[in-house]
Amino acid sequence: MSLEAAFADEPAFVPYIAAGDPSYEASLEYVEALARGGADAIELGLPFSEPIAEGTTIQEAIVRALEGGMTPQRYLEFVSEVDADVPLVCMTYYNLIYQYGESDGPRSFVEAAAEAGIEGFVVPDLPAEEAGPLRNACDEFGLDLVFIVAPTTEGERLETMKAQVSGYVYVQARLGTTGARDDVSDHTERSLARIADWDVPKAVGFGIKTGEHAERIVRAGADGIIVGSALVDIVAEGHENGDSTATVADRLEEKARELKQGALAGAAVEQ
Amino acid sequence: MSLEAAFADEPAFVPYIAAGDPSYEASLEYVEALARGGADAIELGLPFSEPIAEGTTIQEAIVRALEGGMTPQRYLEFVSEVDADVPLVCMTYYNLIYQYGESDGPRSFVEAAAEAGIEGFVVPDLPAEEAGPLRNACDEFGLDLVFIVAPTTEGERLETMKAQVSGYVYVQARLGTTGARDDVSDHTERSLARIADWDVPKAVGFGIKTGEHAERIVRAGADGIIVGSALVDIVAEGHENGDSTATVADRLEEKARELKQGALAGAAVEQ
Amino acid sequence: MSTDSKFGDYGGQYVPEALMPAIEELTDAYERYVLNNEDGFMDEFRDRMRDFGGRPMPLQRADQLSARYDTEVYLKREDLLHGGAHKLNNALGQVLLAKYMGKERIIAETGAGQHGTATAMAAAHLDIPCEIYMGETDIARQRPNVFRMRTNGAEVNPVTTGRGTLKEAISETMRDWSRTVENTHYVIGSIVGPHPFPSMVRDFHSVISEEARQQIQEKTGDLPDSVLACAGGGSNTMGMFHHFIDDESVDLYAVEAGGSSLSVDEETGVAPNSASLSTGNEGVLHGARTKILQDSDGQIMESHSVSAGLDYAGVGPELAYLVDEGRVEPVNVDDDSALEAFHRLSQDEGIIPALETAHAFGYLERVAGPATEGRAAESRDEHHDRLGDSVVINVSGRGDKDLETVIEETGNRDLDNAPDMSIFREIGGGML
Amino acid sequence: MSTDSKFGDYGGQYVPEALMPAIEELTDAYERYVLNNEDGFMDEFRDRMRDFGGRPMPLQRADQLSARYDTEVYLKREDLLHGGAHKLNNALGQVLLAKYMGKERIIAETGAGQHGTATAMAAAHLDIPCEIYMGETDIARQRPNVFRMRTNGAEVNPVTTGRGTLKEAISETMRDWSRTVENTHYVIGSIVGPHPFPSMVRDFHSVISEEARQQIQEKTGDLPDSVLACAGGGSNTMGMFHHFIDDESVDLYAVEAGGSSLSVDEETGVAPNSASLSTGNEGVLHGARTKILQDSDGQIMESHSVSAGLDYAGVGPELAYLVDEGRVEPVNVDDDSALEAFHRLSQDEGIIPALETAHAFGYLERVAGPATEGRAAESRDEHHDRLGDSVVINVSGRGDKDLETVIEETGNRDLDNAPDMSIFREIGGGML
Ligand SMILES: Cc1ncc(COP(=O)(O)O)c(C=O)c1O
Ligand SMILES: Cc1ncc(COP(=O)(O)O)c(C=O)c1O
Repeated sequence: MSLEAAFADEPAFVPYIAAGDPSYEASLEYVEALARGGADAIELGLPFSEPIAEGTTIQEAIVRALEGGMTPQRYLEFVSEVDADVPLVCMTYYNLIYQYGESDGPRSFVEAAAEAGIEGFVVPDLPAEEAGPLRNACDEFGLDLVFIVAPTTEGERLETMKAQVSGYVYVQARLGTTGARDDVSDHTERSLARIADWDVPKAVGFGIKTGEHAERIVRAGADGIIVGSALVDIVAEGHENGDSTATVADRLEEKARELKQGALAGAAVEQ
Repeated sequence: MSLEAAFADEPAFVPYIAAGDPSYEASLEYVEALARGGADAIELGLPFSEPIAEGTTIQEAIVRALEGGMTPQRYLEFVSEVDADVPLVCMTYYNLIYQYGESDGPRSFVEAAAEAGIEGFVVPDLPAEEAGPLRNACDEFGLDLVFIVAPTTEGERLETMKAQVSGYVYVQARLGTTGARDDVSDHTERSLARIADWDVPKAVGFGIKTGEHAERIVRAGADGIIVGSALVDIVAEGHENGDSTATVADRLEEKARELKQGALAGAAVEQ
Repeated sequence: MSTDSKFGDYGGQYVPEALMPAIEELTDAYERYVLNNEDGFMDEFRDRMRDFGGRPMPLQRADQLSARYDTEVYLKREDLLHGGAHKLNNALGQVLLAKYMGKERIIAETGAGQHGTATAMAAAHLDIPCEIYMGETDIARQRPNVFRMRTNGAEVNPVTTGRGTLKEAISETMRDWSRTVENTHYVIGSIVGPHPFPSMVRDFHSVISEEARQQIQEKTGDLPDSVLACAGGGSNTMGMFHHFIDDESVDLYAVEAGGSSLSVDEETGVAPNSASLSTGNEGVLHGARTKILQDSDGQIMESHSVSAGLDYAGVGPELAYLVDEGRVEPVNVDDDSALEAFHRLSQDEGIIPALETAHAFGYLERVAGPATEGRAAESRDEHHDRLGDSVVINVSGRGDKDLETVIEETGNRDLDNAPDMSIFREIGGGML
Repeated sequence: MSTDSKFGDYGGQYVPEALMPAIEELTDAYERYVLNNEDGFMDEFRDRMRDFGGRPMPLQRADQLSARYDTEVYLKREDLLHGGAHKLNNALGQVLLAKYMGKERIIAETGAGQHGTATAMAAAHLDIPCEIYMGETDIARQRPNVFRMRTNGAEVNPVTTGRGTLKEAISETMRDWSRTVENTHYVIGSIVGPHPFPSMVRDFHSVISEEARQQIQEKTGDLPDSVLACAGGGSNTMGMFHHFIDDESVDLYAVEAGGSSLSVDEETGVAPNSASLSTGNEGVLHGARTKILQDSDGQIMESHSVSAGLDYAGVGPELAYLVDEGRVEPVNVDDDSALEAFHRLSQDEGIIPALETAHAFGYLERVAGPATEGRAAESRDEHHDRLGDSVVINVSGRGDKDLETVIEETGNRDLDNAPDMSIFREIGGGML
């Protein structure tokens, strides 16, 4: 299924999780649990040692994954092992994409990712101005390239992104790094207005924690919601408490269901 | 007995000891022991808190005396209590002489010292150029003012001293501060030659430790010998070992005898 | 983004989207105030660097080293700058710029604490609140600098993620900035990070070579044959090189930390050195494409050096470019030689250098020093070819901050010229 | 001995006879080289102070303090001199003079270690062996400075007599000198001791006021209304005052250490202060007649101050004279106010001062600061009468050396403006 298709019928629920957190096997089960819970696509983090765009929650997930032995090569194996019928988006930092393979540049990694079953990329430290080579490689192998629009993104920069974006656009709901918050920003509506004429689905992320948040975001006009820290929190807590993988997987599935239902509710009221 | 008279008949032996080291009573006995041992005059230290001209040995004696409660007032009492028929020379630093009594200046102290029985002064940090007021006070009360001639004293400075000195002249046998040494400096002869025409007795000090040293110094032309550290060492050792005052006094008397005999021997050969 | 943001392929602006507006605003301010002296910004900067910082710094002939190496050795004395290192040139420049931009809050990262200290001083001087992010491991081992920052009124925010060192502090500061871009300026500590930082930080430090180039000509009537500076991120380095770049007769040496070894341990992801110019390769770190220490996957390695200020896995993109162009020669000096050079400069010239700085002097010894057991002396001709007849070397900072490290590290090694420190064993007390 | 050796009745040469020739030789050298620039001595001195020391030091307007005190406050930045205090002016001058005199060895005393450090640096720079006498108590509590001296190649001789502090170190150095006068020069650390030291040390430091007098006129077009400096022995003080002495419109304030109290304890012979100008009386100490802290017998008292460099029972004879003449006003500031001023200058101006220096700023706060519980604010007029419209204050040194003391002493007190230091309790580490 293509990325855009994931948003076609109803508001999409797009969870984020770091591959390998806290172990290869556990996170494989978590991905599948999220799919069972209703994920329409999954942003699967490939951990990088300097995740400058992440909040503490996801940063710590990345540390756990790296300590668990996750590497780009293992990640690709992981992706091909995932047993779930949802598109997978690779979320990582540019240096890992750039270094992969014999010669410098993104092409080798994109090729390998496409082969493993990745449908698209989100690269938070790659601005649209520098994205040319990655965009080309994605085009070559039929992958999407998602960009993040921040509340502060304006003018020429918006145009540059619009020209290159595909799959969906990741609308950052507030300033700051990732991390679950208790409030839902009122930036959302304004952010969506600025990109109303883009012809890709608009997924809103940053700080969504509950079904009710999800509902409000969708009601504000989002085509989908992206949820990371609220899920990673569950993984972290399970890890700290020594809970079994199955227990944690169940909690994730349940949380996913809550979020997906919230999103659906948002759409229902709107109609 | 006047100071000059102490040198009249034979080479004089002039010991130094700090009043109050390690206690008032003990040092009173030590002074008397030295007299019994043959001292012709005694330089009696009035302890000052910053004895910049002393070596470690005498500096530590001064610290002991200060800790034992010695003050200028107690010193004068001490002097009047000494039961020995030898002239006493007050060796101290100028600040104590200067501060004594109601009004600044040396007169009050000189008057009180004369009354207590002091015959003269040695003030190592008072150069002849600054000695006017003290010289005047000494004249007024009939006391002597001894100066120290160093191996390096020359020219005009020698003349200034010559004009003011009385009692005896303290010939410093070598550079450095006080302290017993194993060798006898060959500066002695040259130093004595430079002041050959002075009409006061020449007492040589700094580093004399044994009867044999004393003998050689006298043979080199000295009218007397001054011995400090070698005696203070005996006091210090006795103090550290907890020896009785009487024991220490006996040792001092014996050492005094050795030194006096050495001086006499030097004179005997010379004749 | 203008093409000026690049040095060849190096540089650029690899940052989260949320930071881009701040980066653009900063680029604009940089062009207006720094490049075009709008509102007299550069005049005020120079006045304050003179009165508060103590500029100009002297260029001093090193009498003993000149004799030892049979070449004229001149020292550019950045160690005399307020705070004790070149760092203030940049910190004061950026804090002042933040005020011109109407920002109300300063944040910065620090590793060894030198940049944090300089930033805290500049912020106090210009009366603007300041928070410094510092890894908790670094806080524990750099307490004097933590105290200096606190004393200057800065908040010190301990960073507890990861190993609690510089890398984590940078990430944490970027995180703060992306939440607070609207009222906050991030004072980055070297010629690293996204454009315009590498160019702007270099410009603030370029006064070093501006002065030195004039001073050496006044003193010798000529340009030097070579110029040396240590390189961590490379800010003192580019400051010292900038105005000599066009002087083709002048050789430029960037001296990196060779650490304990130049080889890397892929297994543990540790490089026991910080020699990214000599041994690193192209990649993207902390907002810029540059030479970095990374494993074959592209994960950033932990670097190591006895000198905390050189202990960084990246380097400024401009230096990476100049090395590729052949204009700057990257060399390196290991921990032992740096410590030896620390003691040599202290004893022979009466200047206790920062351990960072000592690396530059270690290189001088290596190419021009007398023979040792491990190394034959260069012949006179060879070394004169290498260094020439006159050498300018940047004393980027003073070593007061390194006393404890040096006592400890000297004790662990067998250095020919280490002073006898038994007095510290004989007599008790607070240090060590 | 020329009458120049006296300041009124103060000064002179109260030294053991064995030292007189050295003193005379030195007097002769002082007159030839320093006063008459024979063989270009003063030219070389000034060149080296520029290149090695970093002179001139800036005169900086203190923006925040000027606002706080409603008067123009200018800082003379001796803290930027190599070594971190004014001390090098004198140390380099004397070590250079020793070389001109053909001496082969340098000795000096030190208390807090600042003078010893400066002397060790100067001796290394001029390649002459150096030994520093330091009390063993001081060695234990000033380890960073001991390390700096050792690092510069100086021998540090622990003095074990008495309490093992500055007084004993001076006596021990004089003892060494009287044994070794022929080849050794004794670099005394302040404007104390026998003539020619007080005049000579003042002359080496007078560059401070020479520069400041010109700088303030360049900046304001006028002379300042008052000049402030802390006073221990008084070398930074006379350096700061010298060229203003003839300017009758300029008020001169010497700020002494008030310690914990101005009253003295005759019983124990302890003065819990170091305010010899304010509370001492005439006497003879360490070779000169001057104002000293002594008991009624004339025994020298132990002085006390939170700042080791002011902790001395005497003061330079020239200052004693100028106070008697009414030209210099002696004032004092206690330990608490000095610590408060330390934190204020650090926070408000980004300059961490030496604790000695902080005393001078404490006085500024007292006469011109806002009201506190214990003290009513001066009315504007009164304080303008007192300080005038422009004040120059000497920042005699930087406070890096005092970090441990300040952490400890701040912890013992209840200061309004002390930064929260809980970060030091939360996180372990070497300091404290
Ligand atoms: C004295 C000194 N020199 C050099 C450096 C290295 O930084 P850069 O390479 O940016 O000059 C540091 C960093 O802390 C430093 O403190
Ligand atoms: C920074 C500083 N200021 C002042 C003093 C006091 O000395 P003086 O009164 O001789 O200037 C010292 C002495 O160590 C010092 O280090």
